[in-house]
Amino acid sequence: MVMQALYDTLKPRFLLGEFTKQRDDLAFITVEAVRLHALLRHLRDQEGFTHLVLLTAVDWLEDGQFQLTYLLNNRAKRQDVGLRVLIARDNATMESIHDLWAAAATYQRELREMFGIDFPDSPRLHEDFILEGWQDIPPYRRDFDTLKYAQENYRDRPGRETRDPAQHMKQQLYGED
Amino acid sequence: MSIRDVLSPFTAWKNLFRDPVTIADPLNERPGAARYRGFHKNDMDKCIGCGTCETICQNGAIDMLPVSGVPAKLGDSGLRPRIDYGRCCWCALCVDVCMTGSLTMSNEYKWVESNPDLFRFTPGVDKKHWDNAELGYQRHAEKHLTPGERVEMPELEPAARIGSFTEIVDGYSIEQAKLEADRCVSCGLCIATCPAHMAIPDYIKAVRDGDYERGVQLLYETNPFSQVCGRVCTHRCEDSCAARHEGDPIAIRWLKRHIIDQVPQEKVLELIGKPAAPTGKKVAIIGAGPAGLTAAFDLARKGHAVTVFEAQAAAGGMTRYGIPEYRLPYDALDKDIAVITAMGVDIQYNQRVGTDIAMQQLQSDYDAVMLAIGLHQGRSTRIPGSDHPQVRKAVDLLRQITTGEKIEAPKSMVVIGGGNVAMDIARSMARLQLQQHGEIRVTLTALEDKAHFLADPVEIKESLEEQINILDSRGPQACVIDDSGKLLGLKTWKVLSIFDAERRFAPQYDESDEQIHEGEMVVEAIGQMADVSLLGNELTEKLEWNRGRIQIDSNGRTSENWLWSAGDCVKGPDVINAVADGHRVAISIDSVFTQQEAKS
Amino acid sequence: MKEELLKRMVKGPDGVEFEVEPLRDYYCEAGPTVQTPAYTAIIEKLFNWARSESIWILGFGTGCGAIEMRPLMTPRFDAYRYGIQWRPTPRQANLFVISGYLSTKTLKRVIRSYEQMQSPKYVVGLGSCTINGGMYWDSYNTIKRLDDYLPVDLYIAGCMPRPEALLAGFEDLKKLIRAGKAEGANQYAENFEWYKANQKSVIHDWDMPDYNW
Amino acid sequence: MKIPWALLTLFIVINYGLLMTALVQKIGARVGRRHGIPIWQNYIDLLKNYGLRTSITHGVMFYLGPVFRLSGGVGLLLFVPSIYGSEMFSNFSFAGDLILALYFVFFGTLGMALGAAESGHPYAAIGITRGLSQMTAAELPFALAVFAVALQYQTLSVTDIVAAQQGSILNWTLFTNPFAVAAAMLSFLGSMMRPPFDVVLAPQEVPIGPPTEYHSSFLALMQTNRVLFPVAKIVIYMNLFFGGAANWPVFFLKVFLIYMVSAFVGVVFPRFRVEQSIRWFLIWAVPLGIIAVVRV
Amino acid sequence: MAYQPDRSQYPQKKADGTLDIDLASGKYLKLWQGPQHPGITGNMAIELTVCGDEVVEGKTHVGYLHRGFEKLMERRTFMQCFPIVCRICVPEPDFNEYCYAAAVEELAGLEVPELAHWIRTLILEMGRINSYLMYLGGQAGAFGQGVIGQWTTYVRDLMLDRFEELTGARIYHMFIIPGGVRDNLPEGFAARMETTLQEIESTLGDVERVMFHNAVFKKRAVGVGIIAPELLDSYGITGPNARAAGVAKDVRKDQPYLVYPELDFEAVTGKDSDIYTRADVRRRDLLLSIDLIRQILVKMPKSGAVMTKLPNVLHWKIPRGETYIRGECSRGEYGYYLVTDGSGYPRRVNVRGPSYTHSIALFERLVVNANISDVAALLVSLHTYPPEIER
Repeated sequence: MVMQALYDTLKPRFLLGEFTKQRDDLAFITVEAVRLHALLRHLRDQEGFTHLVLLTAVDWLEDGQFQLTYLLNNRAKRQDVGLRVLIARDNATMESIHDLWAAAATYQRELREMFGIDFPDSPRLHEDFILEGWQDIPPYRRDFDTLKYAQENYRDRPGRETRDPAQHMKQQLYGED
Repeated sequence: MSIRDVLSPFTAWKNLFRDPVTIADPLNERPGAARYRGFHKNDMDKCIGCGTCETICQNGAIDMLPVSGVPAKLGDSGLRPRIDYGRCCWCALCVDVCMTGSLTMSNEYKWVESNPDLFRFTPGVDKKHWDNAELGYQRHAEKHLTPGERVEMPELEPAARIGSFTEIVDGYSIEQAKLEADRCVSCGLCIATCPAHMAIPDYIKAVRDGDYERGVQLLYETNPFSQVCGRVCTHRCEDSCAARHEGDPIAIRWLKRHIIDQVPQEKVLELIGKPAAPTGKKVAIIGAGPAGLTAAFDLARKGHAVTVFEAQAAAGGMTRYGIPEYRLPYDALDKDIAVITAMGVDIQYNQRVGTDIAMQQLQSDYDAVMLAIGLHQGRSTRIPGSDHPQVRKAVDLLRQITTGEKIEAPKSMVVIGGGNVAMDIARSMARLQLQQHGEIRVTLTALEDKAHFLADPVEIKESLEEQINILDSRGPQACVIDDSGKLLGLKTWKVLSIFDAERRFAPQYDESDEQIHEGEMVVEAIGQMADVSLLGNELTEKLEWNRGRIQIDSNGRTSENWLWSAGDCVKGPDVINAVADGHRVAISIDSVFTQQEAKS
Repeated sequence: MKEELLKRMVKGPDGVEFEVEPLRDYYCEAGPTVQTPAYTAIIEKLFNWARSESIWILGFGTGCGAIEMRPLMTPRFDAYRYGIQWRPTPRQANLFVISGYLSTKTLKRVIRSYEQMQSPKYVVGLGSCTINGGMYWDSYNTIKRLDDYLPVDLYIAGCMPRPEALLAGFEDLKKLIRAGKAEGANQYAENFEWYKANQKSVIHDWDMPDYNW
Repeated sequence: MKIPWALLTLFIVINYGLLMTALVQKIGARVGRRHGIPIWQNYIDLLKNYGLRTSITHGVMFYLGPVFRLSGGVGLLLFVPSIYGSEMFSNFSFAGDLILALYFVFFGTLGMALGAAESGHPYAAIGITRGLSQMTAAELPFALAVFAVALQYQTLSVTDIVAAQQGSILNWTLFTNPFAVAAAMLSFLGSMMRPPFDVVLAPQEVPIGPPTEYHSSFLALMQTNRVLFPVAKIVIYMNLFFGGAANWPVFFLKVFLIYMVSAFVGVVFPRFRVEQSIRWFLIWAVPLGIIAVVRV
Repeated sequence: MAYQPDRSQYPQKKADGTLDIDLASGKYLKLWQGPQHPGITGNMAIELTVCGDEVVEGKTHVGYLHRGFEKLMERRTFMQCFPIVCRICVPEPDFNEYCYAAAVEELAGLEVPELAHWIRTLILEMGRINSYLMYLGGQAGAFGQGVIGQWTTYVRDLMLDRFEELTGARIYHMFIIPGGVRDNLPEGFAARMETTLQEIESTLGDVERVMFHNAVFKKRAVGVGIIAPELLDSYGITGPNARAAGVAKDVRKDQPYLVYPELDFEAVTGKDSDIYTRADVRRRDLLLSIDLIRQILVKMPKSGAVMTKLPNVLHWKIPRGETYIRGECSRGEYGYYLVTDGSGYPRRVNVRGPSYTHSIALFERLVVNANISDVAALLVSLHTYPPEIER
């Protein structure tokens, strides 16, 4: 209920999108990318959401979009709010928030490496973070096939084979294939 | 900094005077805990090779491989899991999901090798020193990862159904069907068991996904009698279902029916599509039963001109004339047949080959002839008095019920036989008794004991619910007829054994245990045979025979190269077998045609 | 290649400019050689016994399995009493315990550390991951077969192997060493080209010399 | 005729050192509630390291480092009498041997510095700078104590100093000049490479300092020195402060007990940072040394 | 007379905020600690630029343990993800199991039996004890006091025995399964647990005497590595690192989960926010966990179902949704962000390990101007477990 009230107050000012109540203490709100920074600042400074819990991305490949999720926590009121920002998947770029939370720079480094999302001006953004000498498309994107990559790059130990029970039975019992 | 901070650390030296806590012999002193997830064990007798462990293993650590000495048989694929310890993470999901509880873990955990290829082994087959370990991880007593109980099929209460021939079973709702389909582990043990090799796991998946149109397509790939088989199939697939071992088998038959129930007839026709362009080949099929019509359907779709000759006034064969309406309503059957005729199959009713049209003529007029005449003659017990007019054959009675002839139900009656036909006639007559006399007095005597009844357990359960008096291990000895020639009942002896040491039919009786079962009518339901008189003497002489049935090769072709035969008349009674036969013959005929084309 | 590894001119603290070529200047240029037993059989036997009874493990926890090394070296299992100790530097270590999966990034460091160890040296692979990829068989960042990249003397099954299993493995390793069968270093030298090719095929930014000793 | 006896001393001391250090390790392990290495483990390690097949060199000084270090140890041992009153085991002691001994204490470390620097490893470089600075700070109170003792007994001959302490246990410098002994013992703690003064080796910081690059027979040489050098050093302490030893059993016992002092402190404390330990020596040990000198 | 280093040689800041470090000048030394380095907690590396004994710049390098869990989970079914999640954090794997299971249960709408909640809490507290014991050994070890590690590893091993009899494994327990837990407590578990707890308490007494009342330890740890309270929000600091700064940030109290509302406790805090205080907060938190375990064993129901009925896990689909589940692990706030799209596989899983912010952004800030000797201890005092950073 409290979350709903917060949403209703902020909605006209920040033109908020869809509101999803997940639990009493957790709700997700869709926000336009251009309004995010102001909203985050407002939530941090005015509403007590001082703790950036995490920043991550979801690849909606079918829709051609990345969803960035900024999860904030208000410890005093025991509430969490997740801000969903949908940005275009091609040449994905987003405003950096390292000026609001120093720790965000690390998240943004990871997102650049794992999803290929650019955060201009974020510190040390283009240094290798987790990977080293990665040449393929960013691995957390949905169109990257990890199994295929593993099979092409790392040899399996030979000698493995398996049979499908149904096929094997047909063959054994009826001589069919 | 206080003096305490300087001195207090020296208290550590007290340990100098305590014994070390080191384990003296860590290699031998430390067996794994009772629940320890150590190396795998597999009980070869329990394992059915369903491969569910392989499916759930997120590491791709399990391969299903054939093992010498374990042949494939119904309900056991003959494969056994081989585990790659270069992949395993000892999460024991394979143990938790195992359908039979055969796969377990020991509490052994030490295994060192120089050669990494040795870390693949088949538990239970490759002998390991932990095979007999008593401790180790077992599945929790309540099986959690797959539901074990079947979704109850809604059906009429005995009181409501006994009065009429209304269909008993309602069919699943979509919710129920989804829940039931969810239980399937898609192992595919059922596929080989099904004579028609229906793609059972795939169409169950279609139910799960709610994609009924794909379901119908899958059904028609292997079986044009979905309405029929969805109701009265002998469902041997369910006997080999992996879920059977720790709960109820999946209700495969009901799910099949559910699929066809969900799709309207027109949509079904649309999904099947149009037959191929005419090839100019003509095929005659004798008998419009499941075997004949299946072949007709397949051949018609390939573009051959098919004519079916049916002696009765309606198509369906035994499914219509042998199965009571409360199990298989006629309109359901008609739907199946309508799909088949929509493919361009021409069914000539009331055309008895041999009488109305000669066999030789078919041979000369058509490029191929298929004989699928079914088993429509009842066998007799040949006991004294069995020639009495009130001693009837079950198949004849059932046919009369279907055709709508008026039957005087006797006040009391005895049925001889323990198969499905016996149950069918007993239950049908019970309904008539109730309608005509207001009470049921049917006694059923079977040679077999309860544990070995040939009839479907559901049939027996429902018969009992419908007040049929079922007596097991009773051997019929004579029909008791009084001096006035009136049938009084049946005399039976207690059966001691049915087969001799060589498994030949040679019943032994306890003559002291004699009973007389009261009945104004005795119905023999001990088996059927084919009426092959239509062949004529010349053809009968030319054909090769095998124990009273026409000899056919694996494709259903007889020794005469223009004549094929299929269904009950060559394989014994079973709908799904007949369907499978029909497919086989259709393929064979079609390939012969193709060869002929190629030659010319 | 990283900037600091490129050939370049640098200016020293004293103001003199000079050229450095790190990969040539700082590293050895000779390939590995097969080291045959140098002494008579009886001395070699004595040395093998000493090698087997004094196993120094390199303190490099490459993966999960490293967590079971701590109980091993502490009171409960006290591997010291079996002549097993740990060393913080590869120069002094004889045994490299690859404790599970290796990401390509770690593999690079592992190769360097391994090559800096002195012969005879031994490698023990812990758990499924070193045998055939383990639970990371479909990961884009971990190798599957350790023996493609380094000669491995022993594998211990488990995910991860318990300290007791490790001790059992070390006992087996001692037997191998005593029997003179733990010649991984020579195997590495003999098939050096093959190992290097395998290593370079998965380490995409190969910015180190081929010879790291 | 001295050389065979000196070699015998060396042989006895090395063997004793191998066993005693293992024993002290075992005692330390007991505080950690375990058994620890077998008592003969040091022999096996030594044998193994000599038996390794390959070794890498970083230059001439890298070779010479361990050699210098060992010669420092051997020299220290051989220029100080081991057994008081024994002609055979008085080694090459002479009138001014105390000065020479002080020089040898430092000699090994300097050699090590050259070798470690040659190895090119940054940790070795950091380790050796730490080592030298700490060593300097730790030697200062020792030098003061030695100075005090020399003043007290008016001689620079170790043999004479031992002789002066004979007769009664109360004649030991320990009781005649406790401040000098205290200063020297604090310095002793600092020179034994045990906590709280082991920042030189500190595996968690600069693994493992100067010997980082050493291996195979180089390491074996250093191991030999590591069992020899402390014993040699303790012999000086024993001779200067604890009445020397008149026979081998007393020698073994006293060396062991003095060695145990460092273990007794070392097992239970963490280590100081280098500037903390330097300050500690300056604040606690040096004033004691000065008092000792002043009192004499 | 505090030591004042000579800062005249220090590098200047460039226009973009980075330091102008010219290595060739010989003023600075680049030092790598790790990944093969005993002072590093696990397999990670720190790249230090030092000027004399003092660090002018430090960079954390991670990724040596990256296996791509979040990617791998996208191609595993919901049940297949269950064995893999615990591998994300080796020393305290149970939080992964709990957070993942709770997230799946929430999105799938499953109710977990009461008893399972109690057993889950028990396991999480047992895991916390293990984690803290490892930390205490590590913290003392980083200062060169090896004996503490010997003791704590021994009692941790006793706790692993309890884990083994309860869950069937020592390290990767794989016991908190979506839907509940795998089994009830074994017979006589509470009594054996009590013996273990007493042994741990007695060892902790020794640890207090030898490690905390230790002049040298205090000299090294007091006043070193101070986290200013105003950094907490900016750097996402949680857990004991925050509590040592005087902020009672504890998810168990702030947003209680499982059966914590029924347990009687207060969050442990300190005030000086240096290495010593952080170690002390963890030691007292450990004692709290012992107390909580005693409470749990008394208050929990003795029998009942441990798992709810699951659908067939081989093709388990969960409707579209997203959620975040958090718990208070020994290092701070541990959380799982799970997104489902109606298929049989998670759309996205994101793991929030507390070390992610502690050991990168925060550490890189704290390490500047630290003495080389203190780097390892500082890193340990933030309680870093690298695998949860890179996953």
